[in-house]
Amino acid sequence: MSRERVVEIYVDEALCKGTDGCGICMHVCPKAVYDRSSRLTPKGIRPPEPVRVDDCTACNRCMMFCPDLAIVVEAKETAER
Amino acid sequence: MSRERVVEIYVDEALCKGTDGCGICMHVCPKAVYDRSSRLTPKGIRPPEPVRVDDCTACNRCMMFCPDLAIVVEAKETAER
Amino acid sequence: MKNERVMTGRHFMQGNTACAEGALAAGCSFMAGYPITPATEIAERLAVRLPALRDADGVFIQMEDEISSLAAVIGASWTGRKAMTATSGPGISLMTEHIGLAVGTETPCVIVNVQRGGPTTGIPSVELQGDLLQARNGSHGEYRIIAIAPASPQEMFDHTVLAFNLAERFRTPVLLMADAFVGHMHERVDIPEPEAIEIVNRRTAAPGFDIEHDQSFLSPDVAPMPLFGRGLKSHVTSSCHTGTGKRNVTDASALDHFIRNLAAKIDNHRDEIIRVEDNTEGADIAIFSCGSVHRVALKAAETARAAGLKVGTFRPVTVWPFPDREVAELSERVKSILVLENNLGQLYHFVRSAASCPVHFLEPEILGTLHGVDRVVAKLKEAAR
Amino acid sequence: MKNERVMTGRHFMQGNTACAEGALAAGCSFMAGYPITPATEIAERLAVRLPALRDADGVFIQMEDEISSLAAVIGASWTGRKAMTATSGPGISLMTEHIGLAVGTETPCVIVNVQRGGPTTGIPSVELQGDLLQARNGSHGEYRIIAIAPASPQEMFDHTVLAFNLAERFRTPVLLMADAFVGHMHERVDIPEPEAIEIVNRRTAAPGFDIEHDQSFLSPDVAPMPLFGRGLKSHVTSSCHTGTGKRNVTDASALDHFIRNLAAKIDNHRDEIIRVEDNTEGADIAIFSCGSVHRVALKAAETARAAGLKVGTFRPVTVWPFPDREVAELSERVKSILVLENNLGQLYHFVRSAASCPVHFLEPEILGTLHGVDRVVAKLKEAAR
Amino acid sequence: MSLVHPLHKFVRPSAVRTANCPGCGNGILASSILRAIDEEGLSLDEFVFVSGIGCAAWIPSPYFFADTLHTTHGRPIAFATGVKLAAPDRRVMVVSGDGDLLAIGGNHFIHAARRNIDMTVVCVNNGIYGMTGGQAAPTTPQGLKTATTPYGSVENTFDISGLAMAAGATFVARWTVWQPLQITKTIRKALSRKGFSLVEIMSQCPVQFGKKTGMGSATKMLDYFKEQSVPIARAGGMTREELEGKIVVGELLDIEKPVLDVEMARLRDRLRKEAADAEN
Amino acid sequence: MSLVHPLHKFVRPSAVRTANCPGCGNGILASSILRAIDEEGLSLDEFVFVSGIGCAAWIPSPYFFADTLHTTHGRPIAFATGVKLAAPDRRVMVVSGDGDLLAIGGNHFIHAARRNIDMTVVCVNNGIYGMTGGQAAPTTPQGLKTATTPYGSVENTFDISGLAMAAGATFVARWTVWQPLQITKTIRKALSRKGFSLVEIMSQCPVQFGKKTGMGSATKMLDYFKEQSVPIARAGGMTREELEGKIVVGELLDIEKPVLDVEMARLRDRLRKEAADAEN
Amino acid sequence: MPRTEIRFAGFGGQGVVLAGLILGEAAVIHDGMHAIQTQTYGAAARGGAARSDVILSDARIVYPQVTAPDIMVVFTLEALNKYRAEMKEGGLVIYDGSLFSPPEGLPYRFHSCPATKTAMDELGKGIVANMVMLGFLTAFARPVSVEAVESAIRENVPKGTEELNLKAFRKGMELAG
Amino acid sequence: MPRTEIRFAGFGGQGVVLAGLILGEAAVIHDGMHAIQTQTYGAAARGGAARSDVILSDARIVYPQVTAPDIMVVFTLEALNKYRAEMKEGGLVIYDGSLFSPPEGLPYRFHSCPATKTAMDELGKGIVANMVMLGFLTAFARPVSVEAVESAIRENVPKGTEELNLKAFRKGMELAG
Ligand SMILES: Cc1ncc(C[n+]2csc(CCOP(=O)(O)OP(=O)(O)O)c2C)c(N)n1
Ligand SMILES: Cc1ncc(C[n+]2csc(CCOP(=O)(O)OP(=O)(O)O)c2C)c(N)n1
Ligand code: SF4
Ligand code: SF4
Ligand code: SF4
Ligand code: SF4
Ligand code: SF4
Ligand code: SF4
Ligand SMILES: [Mg+2]
Ligand SMILES: [Mg+2]
Repeated sequence: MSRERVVEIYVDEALCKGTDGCGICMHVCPKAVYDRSSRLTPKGIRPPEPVRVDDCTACNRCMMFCPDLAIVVEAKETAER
Repeated sequence: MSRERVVEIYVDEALCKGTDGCGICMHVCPKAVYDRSSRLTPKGIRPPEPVRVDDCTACNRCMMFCPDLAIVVEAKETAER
Repeated sequence: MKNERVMTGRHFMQGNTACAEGALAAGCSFMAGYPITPATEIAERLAVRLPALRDADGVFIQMEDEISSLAAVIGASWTGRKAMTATSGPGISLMTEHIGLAVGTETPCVIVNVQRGGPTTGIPSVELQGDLLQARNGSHGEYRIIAIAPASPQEMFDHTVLAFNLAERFRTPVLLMADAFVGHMHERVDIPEPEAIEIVNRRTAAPGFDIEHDQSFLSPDVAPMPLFGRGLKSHVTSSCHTGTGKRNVTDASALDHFIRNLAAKIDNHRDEIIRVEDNTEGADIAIFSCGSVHRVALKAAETARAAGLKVGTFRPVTVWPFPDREVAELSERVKSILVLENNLGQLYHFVRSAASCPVHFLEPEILGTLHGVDRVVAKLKEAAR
Repeated sequence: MKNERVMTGRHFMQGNTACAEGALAAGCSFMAGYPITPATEIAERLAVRLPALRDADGVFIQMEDEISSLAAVIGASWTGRKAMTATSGPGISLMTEHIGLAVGTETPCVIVNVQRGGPTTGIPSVELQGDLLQARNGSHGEYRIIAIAPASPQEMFDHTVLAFNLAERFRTPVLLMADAFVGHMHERVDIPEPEAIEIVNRRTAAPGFDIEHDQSFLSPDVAPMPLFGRGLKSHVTSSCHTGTGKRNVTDASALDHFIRNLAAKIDNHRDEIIRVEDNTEGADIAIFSCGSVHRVALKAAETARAAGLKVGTFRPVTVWPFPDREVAELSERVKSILVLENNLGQLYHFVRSAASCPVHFLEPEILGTLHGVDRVVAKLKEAAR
Repeated sequence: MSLVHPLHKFVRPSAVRTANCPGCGNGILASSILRAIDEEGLSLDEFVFVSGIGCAAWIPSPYFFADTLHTTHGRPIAFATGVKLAAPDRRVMVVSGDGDLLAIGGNHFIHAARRNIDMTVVCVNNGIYGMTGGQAAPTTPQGLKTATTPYGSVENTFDISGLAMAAGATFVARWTVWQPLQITKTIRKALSRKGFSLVEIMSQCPVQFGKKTGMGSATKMLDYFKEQSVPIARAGGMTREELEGKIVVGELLDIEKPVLDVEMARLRDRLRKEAADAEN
Repeated sequence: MSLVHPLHKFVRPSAVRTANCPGCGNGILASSILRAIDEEGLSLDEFVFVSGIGCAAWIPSPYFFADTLHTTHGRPIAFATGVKLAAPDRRVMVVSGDGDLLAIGGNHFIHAARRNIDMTVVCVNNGIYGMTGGQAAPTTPQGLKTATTPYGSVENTFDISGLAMAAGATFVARWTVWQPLQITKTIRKALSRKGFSLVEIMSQCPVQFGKKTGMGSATKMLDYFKEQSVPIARAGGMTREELEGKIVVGELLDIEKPVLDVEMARLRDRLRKEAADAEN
Repeated sequence: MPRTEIRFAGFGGQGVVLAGLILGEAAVIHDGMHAIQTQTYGAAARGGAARSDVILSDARIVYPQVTAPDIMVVFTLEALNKYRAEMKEGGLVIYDGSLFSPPEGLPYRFHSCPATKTAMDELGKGIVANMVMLGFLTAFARPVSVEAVESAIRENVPKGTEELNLKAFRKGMELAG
Repeated sequence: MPRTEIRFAGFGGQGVVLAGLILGEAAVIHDGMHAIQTQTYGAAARGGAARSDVILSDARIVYPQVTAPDIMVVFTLEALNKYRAEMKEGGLVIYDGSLFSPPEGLPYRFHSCPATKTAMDELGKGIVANMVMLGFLTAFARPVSVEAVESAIRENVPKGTEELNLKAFRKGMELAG
């Protein structure tokens, strides 16, 4: 019976301090899942944008390294489609 | 030409803190040169009394150990009598 | 015997020992201190008594210095302990930063200062009332303090109990301003039965208290103390904070709120805090004095009255907050006030500030000793002219 | 440029920087300090300037804390250096023990307190005149201090020079009581030519001085300082000592002599030390204020005068020793005095103590900010009624 | 959809947004500590967190939703000593900076280690005074330009862990924030030890340290930690020259000694027994 | 006839009678120090002696006929740091007690060692607070009854010399007053070294320590030092158990590191040169 | 010039403090006027709000605090909202129109300067937006001379960035038309 | 008993402090009186001068310092000379006649108690000379009851030395005749 993994990445932009000053998530991701957003949030920062979620292995590095608990990665195993 | 050593021992009783509380000189002298005096000085202490100066080898231990610089030992070589 | 909290009975006791016994009677179970003449006997007594207490896990610790002593006391107080330290001038100078912290975090504790001769190292075993102004504002910033000046070993006991009670009632550090004379002298001390000793305990936040929203700081009416260890998730900070303990280090308005409410807590209750001994009925001249010097005042007044002068005595038992209204009122009744202090004039300025009548000052002939009675009487005669 | 002692010329300078430049101009070649907001820029400036000085072996050291900073400054002063430290309230609280030591050992030095909002950690970057009473008696014991309160970056320069001069003249620590506002603001600062800056240097004991018999301490007329390194065999002690520096830790009479002479050194020269700015000619009401708040007073007086009130200003430049006679004399001339302070009333008590007229007090609407001019004028109008 | 971070349950609701600068290493440490507590299955209610003044001191205060005591600069260990001796059933953790614990607070550090007070001290070594704007710390590398060493620091530095060992600590470890999992593991171990545990954590301060050194960004500094870290096991086999500039990481000491609160309790018991015996 | 003690030339005329109790070991140390200076052919005028508060602090002040600075309790090293940096041509010697230098003053001790300030620190380890009447010091042996440990001390103690080494000292030695000649030799060596030298001297306090321990008299305590002293060379070959309770004496460390006043002078020279170059 | 109060406000990192300092220095050192600059401390380094107040005057300045700004240079809407109540009625507000638009109906004279966009797009460095604003302010309101500001810029920006900053300043002047 | 001031004076180590304390404790605890004891601190442990002052009274004692001793118990000539000026005229001086003789012609009532000699010769311990003096004082002047002093001695001397001290005390009483 084969299963598929669905990874969900949530970036809390109210907590994120911005990829300009921080960007640690982008730096530690082995799969280059994130890009720097071109948007400026109301807090005046540019958050990471998980643009290649499909490449994500749910290794949790970004989540563990984010200094502001701004990232949550959740991998769900779903039944075969 | 033979010479004789004359040892002189001076105890400054104004500096000595007394053989009752201290007595280090008596304790360290390898030749037991000192006795505790039976006199009470004006400072209210009983100084050491160098009663066996003839036994003194001028080893200087008493002088070096006296915590109050109260003892001076001087050995003079005199010409043969 | 030494296992009981209260050593009920008649004693011939040193002032410092009486202070330690007073602390125990008040419920103190934690002392952190550092040796210093002429206060060390307080620590030495508590080092014997605290670990041996039958009914409490008494802790005595000699810390590495006075800074850490008061720090440890404050830490202990937040776990719910009645805690104290005792030192002399040099130690208080080192404690000033943490006295401010105790005020700012509203931490009840008692700090005994057995005053000695200074400035600086000075003479450890000679008494002086040199630290009264330091008591008021030795720490930086705008704040209020409570300070009590005992005059005998009996009062070293009684006032230590009082100090703990005021500390607990108002969630604030209280200074006991003894001096080398009172600390070192032996005198008769009567220790009452435990039940006869009034004990005040702090109001605390009960489990269920909502730390994020309920007021735990900065209430002029004394907020309940959110003790550690009750699952309250208390947030205690020396930084400027709000009534719920939240840090705010940017807004002057937060600072304003912080300072004013801490002050109001004491100011609004000044009548409850301030204790004076006023024996000036019918007097033309009032002698104002505190602590050991007050015993001079009593004797001098007696002598002067015998010589026909209308002299009374006025004693601030609590030297801080200063009994300004009481002094103002006094100054309306008497023709002049003579301030006696074992210093060059410290409370004197506050008496003058409060009084509307002429105020004189007399220090002892030799600072560091009690005034001679004759000297005081001569001054009273002069003032009476 | 940065190698010269005096940076003659016109500058747009931060108050703290101006303070550092003033120190250099006064001849300071040693600073020991510890970072703290809002005073750190003084150290940072001297860290740049001192090692680079062309004509002196400048020393800047960041010590492990404030206690050791002042200790190092005092040690340096005994080698003949003009030395200083700078901090804010929490640092002063830690320095109080050594402030007393500097007083007691008659060690010239300058201690800058850039006051911030407290008690305790409070708010680092908000100004408050919270430490004025602490300045007078933050250390234990009976002693005198000199303290100056600048109101602008220009005065941060000028008064730092003055502070060093008074320290040297009277062999005593001098406190510069700035605040976060004056320390952090930038304003025009004109630094004169070196020759135009008055410099006072301490009187020292020359080689040949008989340390065992000649007076090197406790002279009300300031004994020559027996500096280290001249073969004088100086004996400096924080314990109570005699005029030749000999320790005496047993006799109250020695303590009496110690305290009284240290006090007399300042008291007897109060006229030489005290500086006030009195602009109360023809005034009915005098505004009393110091430091940054004095700028409010000036503006408020101007505004009130424009509104027809007879208002003048009185400013203690030297807040300690307190200008008691000047205030007394002022109080004979005016109908009332309004004290403005950025606190809940500290100098106020000393004004009331000295004055014979009614004395009012007004703090800013929000502590930690300057009084609004309107608020002051309203109070003046009320006082005028 | 918004997911909830599993550690947010440990964060004070009114303080979820950290007060740190962007990219500050302290946040990595904060979550590593919370993760350790989570993995140990402990409740934050068992703890009292004590800190001094500085950026690192803000790690627990107000961030951790627990009893927190934010004290004066340099003195948290002294306060924590009072807390522990007064309430021995509390787990006491101190989190503070290198300036706080080792510059102004060095004395309390060595004395608590000597007394073997049962507490976990997490010392953030960022080589600088972050909060006051980038002045030198006793850990600032020689030659480094800071606000108070504008020509480069000329002072020798402390080996924080070494000092703790010499003073009497019983558990000592060092990691960098490049090793969050190891931090978590080490803190779990520290929590399981009675006695004075020091956990030294090298953390990046991109805003003050980074700017002044030119090392710049948070990510560059993380790379630096990665490159310079040498596990203790490997360090043993390296020469002094090879170790120059390296950061030796790992658990450096794990021994047992009498613990003060335990000894005090024992004394109380002894005295009570003696008193009871005397009465009989 | 009255002979003059050769060291009395070094003693302040108004203070020839020491203020020590009878039999206090501090007097032996005092003369050992003076003898070292005499033997090195130095003048007392080259020195500034700095001390804190305590009996040991009275060794130089006022006894030594030299520039002496008697400061506050615990802070002499901080004062001495100021003296040395302000006047690098002075020889700076600190003489003070174990309580003074290691209890309240521990922070200045480790920081001066770290900075490698050029001074000789003579620390009198008498295991007690003498001056205030026999309270526990951080060196008070476990189990000992003192005025503040009436049931016996339950704290671990400092290894003063070990702490100095960990903090960064470059010359470290330990002796007891039973070895006055070795003290003299070691102090001569310390004087010849630039940098932070710690000389730890175990000394008897018969009046406070002696009374409280029941070890009693000065002479008994000297005997104890004699019996317990183990030269460092020999200690290497002994087991931990054999060393239990022993006093390892000798010179424990003698290395070189940058010295702060020298580095500061170097910096000044560099800046002057740069400025001169810039002008040309 | 009579007493003029100018407030720069925005986020930390937007260079509001430096803009104020340069303006003050230009006035004092190069134009021989009096000036005071004050600012908020603390949160700015962490990306919080930042404010820099400048008072200019030909005469000595007595009251040192800005109470009702004549001019406000705002980099964020937040800043505008926070401080607008204190503005002098009819005062001049220069705002970064590339970041936000001010609410309608306020009693001030609004002028947009698209500083951030200009800095990013035309100068390649968002960080010099503050110089663009300063240029706009200088050209528009002439609180001090252009030469004075240019000299002050040269002396106060990091070595090597002088030309970039001057270019930004001049761009701002151009934008003021 | 009306206010009575008693001063003990001598060298450190002669036990003057303990003598004063025992007297005070006897008065307060066992005789129900009021008492104050004060003393000099500092040099005593180092063999310097020592002084112990006791004030006894049936009523509460207000002024707590001895100003003019009614009785002085002196162990050294030095102490006598130091304090005699303060004595009340006609006051009682008990001195250790085995150590010194007082100068002639002073306006006090002198009584010799050869305490040190008695202690050494008859009790073998010089250290209990203070108890001999206390016995003499008690027998001669009856400031407090004998039973009170004996109880106080028992409670205040080191364990195991009670009998020796009591013996010395009684010897002193005998010497008073
Ligand atoms: C007594 C005192 N001195 C100085 C300060 C100022 N101060 C606050 S934090 C700090 C240094 C912080 O450095 P560190 O402990 O290394 O923490 P970091 O910010 O680097 O994490 C200083 C000096 C203070 N608050 N109190
Ligand atoms: C700030 C301060 N705290 C306490 C004291 C009291 N005090 C004086 S000496 C001393 C301890 C001395 O012990 P140590 O340094 O070991 O010297 P020793 O007398 O044993 O030689 C203390 C606690 C003081 N003078 N100042
Ligand atoms: S979980 Fe791993 S792979 Fe996925 S985004 Fe995060 S770091 Fe990249
Ligand atoms: S690591 Fe966290 S704070 Fe940093 S940029 Fe990524 S999401 Fe934002
Ligand atoms: S010199 Fe030596 S032998 Fe002579 S008395 Fe002294 S110790 Fe004894
Ligand atoms: S060693 Fe010195 S002080 Fe001691 S008894 Fe002998 S002579 Fe006296
Ligand atoms: S200043 Fe440094 S240590 Fe402090 S929060 Fe910012 S990056 Fe972190
Ligand atoms: S108390 Fe101890 S250390 Fe002090 S002088 Fe007396 S014997 Fe020496
Ligand atoms: Mg740091
Ligand atoms: Mg000692």
